[in-house]
Amino acid sequence: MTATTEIATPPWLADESLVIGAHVFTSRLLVGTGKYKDNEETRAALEISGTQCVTVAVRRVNLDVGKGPSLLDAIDRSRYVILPNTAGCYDAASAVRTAQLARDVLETNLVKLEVLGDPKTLLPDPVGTLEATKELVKQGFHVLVYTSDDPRLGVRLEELGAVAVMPAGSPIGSGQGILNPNAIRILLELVRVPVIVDAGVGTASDVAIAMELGAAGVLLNTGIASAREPLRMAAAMRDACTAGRQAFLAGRIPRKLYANASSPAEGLIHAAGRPDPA
Amino acid sequence: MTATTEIATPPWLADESLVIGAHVFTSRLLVGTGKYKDNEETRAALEISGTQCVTVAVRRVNLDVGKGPSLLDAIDRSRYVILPNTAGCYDAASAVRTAQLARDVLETNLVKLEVLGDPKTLLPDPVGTLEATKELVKQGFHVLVYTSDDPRLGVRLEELGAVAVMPAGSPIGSGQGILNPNAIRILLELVRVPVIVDAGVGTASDVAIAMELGAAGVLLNTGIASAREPLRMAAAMRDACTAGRQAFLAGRIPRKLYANASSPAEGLIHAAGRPDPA
Amino acid sequence: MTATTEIATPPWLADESLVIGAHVFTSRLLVGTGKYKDNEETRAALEISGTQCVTVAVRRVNLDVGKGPSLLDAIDRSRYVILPNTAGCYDAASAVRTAQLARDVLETNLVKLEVLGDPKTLLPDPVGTLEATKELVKQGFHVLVYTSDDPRLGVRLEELGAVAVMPAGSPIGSGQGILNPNAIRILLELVRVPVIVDAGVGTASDVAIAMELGAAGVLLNTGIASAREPLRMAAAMRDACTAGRQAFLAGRIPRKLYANASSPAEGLIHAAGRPDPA
Amino acid sequence: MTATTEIATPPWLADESLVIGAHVFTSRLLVGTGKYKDNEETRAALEISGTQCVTVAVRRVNLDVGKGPSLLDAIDRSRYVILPNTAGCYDAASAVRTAQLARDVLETNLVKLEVLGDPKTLLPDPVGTLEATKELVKQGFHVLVYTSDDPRLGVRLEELGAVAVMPAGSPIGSGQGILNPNAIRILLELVRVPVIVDAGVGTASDVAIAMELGAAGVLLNTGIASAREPLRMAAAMRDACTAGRQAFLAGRIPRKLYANASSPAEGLIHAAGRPDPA
Amino acid sequence: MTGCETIGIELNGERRELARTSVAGLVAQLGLRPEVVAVEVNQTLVPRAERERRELASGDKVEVVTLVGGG
Amino acid sequence: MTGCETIGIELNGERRELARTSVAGLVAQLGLRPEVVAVEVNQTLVPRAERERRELASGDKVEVVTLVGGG
Amino acid sequence: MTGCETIGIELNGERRELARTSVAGLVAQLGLRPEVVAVEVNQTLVPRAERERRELASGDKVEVVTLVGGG
Amino acid sequence: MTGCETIGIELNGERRELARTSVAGLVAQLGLRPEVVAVEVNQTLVPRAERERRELASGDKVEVVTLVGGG
Repeated sequence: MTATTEIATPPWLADESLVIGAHVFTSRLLVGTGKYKDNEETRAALEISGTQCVTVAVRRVNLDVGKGPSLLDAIDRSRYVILPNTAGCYDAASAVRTAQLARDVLETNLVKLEVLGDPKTLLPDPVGTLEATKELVKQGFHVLVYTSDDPRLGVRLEELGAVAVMPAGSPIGSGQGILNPNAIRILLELVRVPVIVDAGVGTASDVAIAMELGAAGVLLNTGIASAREPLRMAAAMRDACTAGRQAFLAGRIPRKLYANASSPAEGLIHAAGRPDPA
Repeated sequence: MTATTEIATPPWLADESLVIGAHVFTSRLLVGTGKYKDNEETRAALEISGTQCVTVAVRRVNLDVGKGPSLLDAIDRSRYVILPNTAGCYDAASAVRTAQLARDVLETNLVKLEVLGDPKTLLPDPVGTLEATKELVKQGFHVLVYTSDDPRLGVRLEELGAVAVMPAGSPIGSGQGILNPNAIRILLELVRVPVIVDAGVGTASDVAIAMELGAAGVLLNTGIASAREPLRMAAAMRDACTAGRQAFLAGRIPRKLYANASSPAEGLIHAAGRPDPA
Repeated sequence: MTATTEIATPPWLADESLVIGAHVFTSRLLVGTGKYKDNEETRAALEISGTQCVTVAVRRVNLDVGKGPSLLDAIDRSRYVILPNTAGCYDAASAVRTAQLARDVLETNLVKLEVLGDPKTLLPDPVGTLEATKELVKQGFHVLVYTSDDPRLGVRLEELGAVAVMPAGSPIGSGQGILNPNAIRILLELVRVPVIVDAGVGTASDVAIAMELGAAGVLLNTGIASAREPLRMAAAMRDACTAGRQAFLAGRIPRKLYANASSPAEGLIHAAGRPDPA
Repeated sequence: MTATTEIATPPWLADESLVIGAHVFTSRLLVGTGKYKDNEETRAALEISGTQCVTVAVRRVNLDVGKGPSLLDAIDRSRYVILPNTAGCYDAASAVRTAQLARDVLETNLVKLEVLGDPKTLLPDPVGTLEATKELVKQGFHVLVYTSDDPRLGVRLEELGAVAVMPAGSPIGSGQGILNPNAIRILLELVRVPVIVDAGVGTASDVAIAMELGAAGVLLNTGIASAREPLRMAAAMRDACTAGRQAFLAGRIPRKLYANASSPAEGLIHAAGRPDPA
Repeated sequence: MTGCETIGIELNGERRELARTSVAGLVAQLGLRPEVVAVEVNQTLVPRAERERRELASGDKVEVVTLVGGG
Repeated sequence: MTGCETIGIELNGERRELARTSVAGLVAQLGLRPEVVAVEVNQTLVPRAERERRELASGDKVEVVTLVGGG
Repeated sequence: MTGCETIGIELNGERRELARTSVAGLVAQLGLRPEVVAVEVNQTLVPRAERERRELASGDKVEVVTLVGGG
Repeated sequence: MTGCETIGIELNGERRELARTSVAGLVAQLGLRPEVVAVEVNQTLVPRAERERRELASGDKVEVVTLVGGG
């Protein structure tokens, strides 16, 4: 695995890997598996996205069709780290039980914790999230915690032992991108664990913006799965993630009110009418 | 050439080429050559960016060092279309003379027309730009015209025969990105020739945003050349261009005020306390 | 008249008047007269808005009902300066003729020049606008010219003799406010005549933002006339105009990434647990 | 008091009052008392702002100069409701003690609760804030609670009995205005108690925007006290508050991509060249 | 007598037959308040002061306009 | 014989009658692939290793879950 | 006499020696206006009504606060 | 002989004295690579093909330009 912990070449793209718990990722894009047409589309989208970590939900077996193929058949576990989530839980207890069930199936300590406040906004409930984080950490889980972009709430979750803080750029599935870059920027200053922007990503530039802010990664699902062409969008998100990450590392030019010529100001031919401005 | 007019594979990334005059481009990134440390850095940045069209300026020969290597030595013309520009001209007459000089050296009809209003803002002068466009078209040039994001001004320039309209996203070298996406969107509705966003790009997401709006391409220089690590930024801009273009073609999800669950709402385990929200 | 050129009291609100040609205004809100339910609503809205300058359009007399009350009956000319406009003109010649007709009815040299590019976007046509400005100035009109937010186009119109430059914040009736504050800011640096933001204002904060940028005034119509409650919105726009103007003059605090305590950092009681942060 | 619970005239400006606990306010602007030059400037700014509720901090008596005039001498309590705050507290216990001390001096149950996370960002600590809210409500305080713009955190604070939720538009003293209008919009949908935007207001339009979103009020301090001309800015903030409130009630026009003529499309004079567009 | 002579003009885009008259006469015939309208004949303004003097002829294109609400 | 004794449980929210069996037996009866499901009885996980041992009793609330697409 | 007995307290974070007195006495000694201050002894509020009754003892941590400008 | 006759021109804004020659001759004298420069005399381009033919005269304003990095 250490072989992959450094992107080999070329030198000008050298980057460190994203490390979460025991896992080392060279791709900083985490992808969900919901809303796809079928397992085949899911499989193709994951592959094209270049992701190394995919999140899945826990639900009651459909007792009628439960015998059929499982989502797990579509996900090559030698290739992808599976990150079970507690999507749909509205209290800490349900989230903890859901995490335990997932661990029993997948034999992983990883969990993407979601404790939601209401089904309309799907925004995280801070109280239930704090409670569940504390309990899951006690039970030995590696908790990647979905939260709002409240910087001090992120600090509290890190203090409780979360291995990654996952602020929503905007509400789940809203496609509004990063509504408050300033909050993400401050959060990045305050916490040490990886900050992964989760939820709200609508299109490629949203991913690029998140990475340019310095996020350690981006997790998205609807943005790809509900695009008119999911596979094409999977490729777009992959490129946007590398573009944003590299731009962050490259050090962008500062913003100015105006003008900074990219051509030399000297050596202009003599103007017919007016003298050179230079 | 027609062989390259379609990106072969994979099918889900199929796209048409960018056609300007007689030239067919599979890369939609146009790159300037100013502000680099040396010819070697210029050469490397161009190569990494994946561009197929580079712009150069016309200046008086330095009579003392003029004997040395020329910028042209750094640009493989079998690989890049060279687009001379009239940067630094503040009236139509100087711009026309500059275009003629460039054509004589390069034996190309292409010209990126810039008629600037003042050296402080480097914003284009609409009157001089209209005048020079008319004259250059008459003289058989293929004019890619730098202009403001005024949509109706773009229409006028197209009417005068420009082969591409190049609105500034923000002032040259300001790094502010696309300040008025609405104007670009309307411009794209009103003109038929390629619209290439020129100037103002500061970082990767700016390029992605321009392409997501439907721009045919993006031209930039300072964003790469003045980044802390130009080569890394060249790669970032390349990926951002493909990411934005593919996202545009893929059809992004709509923006909503909130929430649209990416995990199923049914099949949740029975919550300890409260009933399922679903 | 000089009596009104200074707002008398209180001292901390002292401001100079807005002077356009021979006219001196203490209100910086200019209001249109279109889209109201009836003359009575028009009259009330104008009064509540506190405006001193109202714009009207020129149209063919309705030969059947033309005998009835005229809009002019609703506008007390001792109280409001009437600014006829050339709305609906798509070429310079029509705009010039329209201005002449208006001057004949109103015996005023003032005209708000609009030469539009197309009926869909109602964006100004820069070529026709330049042409008509030149001709109208020659004919002795005081031209307040509607234009895009292209700063150098504004400079050209000032050079042609316009007495005020009126950039659109966003397309007429779009209610998008000021889409490109940076362009307005640069325009304000480049021209000396009053810059009055015209078009696009949707709500009170849009007016405040325009004035905070340093605009000399704001002209609006749809924002009031098409609000659910026009009279209430007229009052809102009035207050927003004074608020924005006074904020501009008062000198706002700078923007910071974060925090600057408004309560003293010293003299805190000793914290139970941790030591004072200060 | 009921006399003042409705703004009498004029009818088109009718509005309900802001009610917090037992207090009824016709002004929706709450003002801080920090950073002023002296008591006289404080007194004048409060008066000009039109506020009816001012917030003050609790600090150790300066034993040397403590005999001098008190801030309370500058605040006419028959005119202003005094809202003591717990600014500077970094844990729930200190905040509770501070509230008790303030209540002993002022004989008021009102408290603006601030439990901060760190002295650099001055962002609220969600855990300490939840804890202190619960305790203060138990002790009979009317808690106006400073919090982040996390909508579900606001819901939790309301559940604990806060009489008002006061989200930060942006960090205290940052002057960045409302960084995430979407979050405020959702918060307004989720809570029933008054939502008062607290912190971050830099200039008049920020206040107008907050009120246009539907906020019940705005609390600010630095924006006025640190402006170049505090008294002028106090007037600007007052007008911006009424402007934004009235615009909210008046029902703004919708945003469109473009154009919606404010002058009639019919009755245009026959154009010289081209036919009427209409 | 010329009094009963009629002419055909285009008035605000519509053909009209009327007895020969001046611009001022036309405005009066139309029952319009002279101070709230302006008149153009063949795309040239006829200033208020000249309305009496200016006779209309067959084929004239006449525009009679007024001010309406607009922004 | 106890073999024919039946019990009533709540399975994923629905009442079911079945012959007394273990959790493992239930999963088998349901025709589910044991490696892709997890089982909870009365809101407590029954780890995979204990499914054989754990007998079901009347009134047990049983949840049988698997992994599905989600974000 | 108890009159000349002195005690050591911590007043707003600084050590002080003073003659034994009540909270009200301390406020008076400090020349403070009683209605604009609040007093805490050992992190517990001493309500205004109890300042007379409440005697200070050596080692007491006393906080005397007032209201200042803040936002 | 005309060979030794000299002329004064303005070259890229600076005065120069040189022996009468053609544009091509000037480029050669300057040691420039002909294929990377363009030449203008009195604000009019001298196309590459005409450099040989075009003789320079005293007072000519000559611009010799090349391509440089720009955006």
